[in-house]
Amino acid sequence: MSFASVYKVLFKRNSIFVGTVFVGAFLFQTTFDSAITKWYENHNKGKLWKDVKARIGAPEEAEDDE
Amino acid sequence: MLSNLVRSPVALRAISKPVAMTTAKMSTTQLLSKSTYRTPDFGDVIKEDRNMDKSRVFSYFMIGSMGLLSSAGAKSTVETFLSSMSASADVLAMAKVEVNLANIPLGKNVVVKWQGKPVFIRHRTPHEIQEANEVDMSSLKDPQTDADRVQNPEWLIMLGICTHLGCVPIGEAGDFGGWFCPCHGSHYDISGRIRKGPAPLNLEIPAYEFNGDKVIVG
Amino acid sequence: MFSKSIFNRVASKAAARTMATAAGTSAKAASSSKFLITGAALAGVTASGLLYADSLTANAMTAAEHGLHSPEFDWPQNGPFETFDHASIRRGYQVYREVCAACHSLDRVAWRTLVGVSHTNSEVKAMAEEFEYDDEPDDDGNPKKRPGKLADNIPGPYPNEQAARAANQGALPPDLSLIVKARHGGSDYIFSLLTGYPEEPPEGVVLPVGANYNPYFPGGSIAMGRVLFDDLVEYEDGTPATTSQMAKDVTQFLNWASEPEHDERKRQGLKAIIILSSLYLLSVWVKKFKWAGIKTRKFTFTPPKPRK
Amino acid sequence: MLSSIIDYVEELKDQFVPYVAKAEDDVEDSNDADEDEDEDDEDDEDEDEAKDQYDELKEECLNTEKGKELHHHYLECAERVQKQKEQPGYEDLEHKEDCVEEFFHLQHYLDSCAAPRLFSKLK
Repeated sequence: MSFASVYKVLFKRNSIFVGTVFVGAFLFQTTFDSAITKWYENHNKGKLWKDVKARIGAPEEAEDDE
Repeated sequence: MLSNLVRSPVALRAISKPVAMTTAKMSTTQLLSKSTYRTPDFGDVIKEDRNMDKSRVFSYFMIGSMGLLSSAGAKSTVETFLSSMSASADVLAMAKVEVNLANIPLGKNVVVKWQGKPVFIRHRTPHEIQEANEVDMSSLKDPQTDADRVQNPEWLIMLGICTHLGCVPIGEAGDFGGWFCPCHGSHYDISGRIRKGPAPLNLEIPAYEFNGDKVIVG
Repeated sequence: MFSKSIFNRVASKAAARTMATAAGTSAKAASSSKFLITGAALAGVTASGLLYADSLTANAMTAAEHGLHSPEFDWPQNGPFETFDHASIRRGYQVYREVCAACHSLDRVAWRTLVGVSHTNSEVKAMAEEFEYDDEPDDDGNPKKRPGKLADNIPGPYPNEQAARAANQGALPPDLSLIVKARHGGSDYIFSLLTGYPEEPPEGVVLPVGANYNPYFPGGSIAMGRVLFDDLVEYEDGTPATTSQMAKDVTQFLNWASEPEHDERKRQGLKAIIILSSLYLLSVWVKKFKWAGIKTRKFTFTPPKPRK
Repeated sequence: MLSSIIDYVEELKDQFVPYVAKAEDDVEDSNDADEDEDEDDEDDEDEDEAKDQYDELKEECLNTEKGKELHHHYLECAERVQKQKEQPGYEDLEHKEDCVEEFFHLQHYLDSCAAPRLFSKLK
C-alpha cells in the first residue's frame, strides 16, 4: 500500500482519522495490558501465587528456588 | 526583543495589515496587488527528492499515535475514577452471605443477617407448601403465587422487613400461620404474602441461589 | 535568647526586602550593593545566632541511641519490576500465626485479602472459621458468637490495649499490619531485629528488668525477647526452618501486609512509565512539527518603489 | 546469631578471674562454639544443614582479617570494662564505660559482610 493510498484511506477524512484513533486506543489498551502482564508474569515466574498454587496443588513436588 | 519586533518595518506591516483591510475595505485582489508581501523562495530549505505523501502520512501517523495514547490514558483515568465509586472490596465481601441449609430442620425458621438486614429462611413442611399453594389469589392484597416467590418450595427465603414501616416481623405467629409484625399488626402467610393489616406489599425476596447444601444470599 | 533571635531574623528579612525594593527602583547602584552587603551580613549573623541557640539545647546522640543500622538484604521484591515471593508469604503467614500472633495483632488485614495471595479460598475460609467473632445477639438479647468469615479481619491476641499491656509487663506489642512501612529501614530492619538478638548484651550495658538487648532497636533495650529459634515451626513445603529462613518469610509476609498492592503497583508503574515516556517523546515531536512552520518562516522586505 | 561472639566473651569472663585474658587465643577457639550450637539443632533434621545460614556466614566473616581485628577491639573493651567493674566504687562512677560502640563496629562489619550473601542461601 503506497503512502498515498494510506493517506486517502485513513487520514483524508477527519472523522475516519479520529475514529481510527479511538478504535486504536481501545485495541491498544487491551493488547498493551495483556502484553505487559505476560512479560511481568514471565519475569517473576516462580514467585507468583499461581506458581505457588500449582506447587502446593501437586503433592510433594520438588520445589524450585525462585 | 519585542520592541525590536515592533520597530522592524516588516512586523509593523504584518500587524497593521488587517487594520488597513477593515478600514479601507479593499478586496483581496486589490490588497494583493497593493501588498509588497510575497511568498519568498524556500528553495534552499526544501529537500529535492521529497515525497509529499510519505511525510504527510508520517506526520498524521505521529499525531494520530499521540492522540491514541492520550485517549487510552484518558480512558483509563476516567475508568479509575468511575471504579472508585463502585463498592469497595470490604463491602463486596459482606455483600453475600452463605447459609448452610443442612443445619435447619424441617419446619424451622432461621434469621441471618445480610447487609445489615434480617433474612428469614424457612424450611417449610409439605403441609405448609400445600397451604401456601391453596390460597385464593383474589383474596390477596398483593397477588403473587407461591411459585413466584420460591425457587425451591421447601425453602422460603425472604427479607424480614415489614413492607409497612420496616419493623422485623415475628415468625410462626399471626392469623395465617406465617409472620406477624408487632409494630402495626400486619399478618403474613406461610409464603410471606401480606394478608391482613396495614402493609401494602408481600415480604421482599432477595436474590439468592442454591449451591448444593448451601444457599448464597446476595 | 531564642525570641530575640527570631526578632532579629524577622527584622533582617524586612530590611532585606525594603533594600531589595530600594535597589530595584533607585538607579544608584553603589548604595544598593551596600544595602545588599549589610543585609547579607545581618542574615549571616542571625543565622549563626540561631544555629548557636539551637546547639545549646542539642543532645549528643550515641550510637546506641540510634541503633545499629540494618544491612541491605537481597529481598525478592527488590527492583522496579520484581514481585513478592508468594511462597515466602505463605510460609511467613505460618510463622506469624505460630509465633508472632501470640502477642502481635494484625488488625488491618482481612482474611479475604489472603485469598489469591498466599492461600486458596477454602484454606482461608477454614482458617477464619477457627476463630470466634461476636455475632448479633439472639432473640433474648444474649450475646452470641459465630465462626469467622472471609470478610472478617484477622483477630488479635488481646481484646484491647490494656489487656495487651497487662500481659506484657506494660509493653504494648505493636500491631504488625503496617509495621514494615512504619519502621525506618523497612524489611531490612525487621529482619535484622528478628535475627539480631545477641546472647549477651555488650559488656557494660545495663538493661532494665525484663528488657532484652537488640542492637538494631534504637536505644538497644527492647521488651520483646528473641522469639525465632531454629526449627520452631515445621514448614509444609519442607523448607528447613532456620532462624533466618523464618525471619525472611515472616518479614516478607509483613511486607505484603503493609503493601498488599505492591505487585499490582509495579505492574501498573511499568505500564505508566512506558505510556508516559512515549507520550513525552511524541509530544516533543509534535511540538517541533507544529512550530516548524513558524520557526522557519522568512520575512523579506522589498521597499515599495516610489510611484512618482 | 551472635552466639559465637558471646561465647567468646563468656569464656573470657570465666578465664578472667584467675588471670588476664588473652583475646587472640580466644579467636582461635571458635570451634568450641560451633559444637555447642550443633547440639541444639541436630535433633530432627539430619539431611538439612542444621545450622542457621546467617550465623554460619557471620562466623565466616568473623574469621576474616578485619573481623578478627574488630573482634579483638571488642574483646579488649570487654576486658577493660570487666576490670573497671571490679574496681571498688564502680557503682558510684558518674560515667561507666560500655562496649556498645565496639560491638556495633564489629556487628556492622559482620552485617555488611554476611548480608549480601545470605539470601542466596535461603529459600
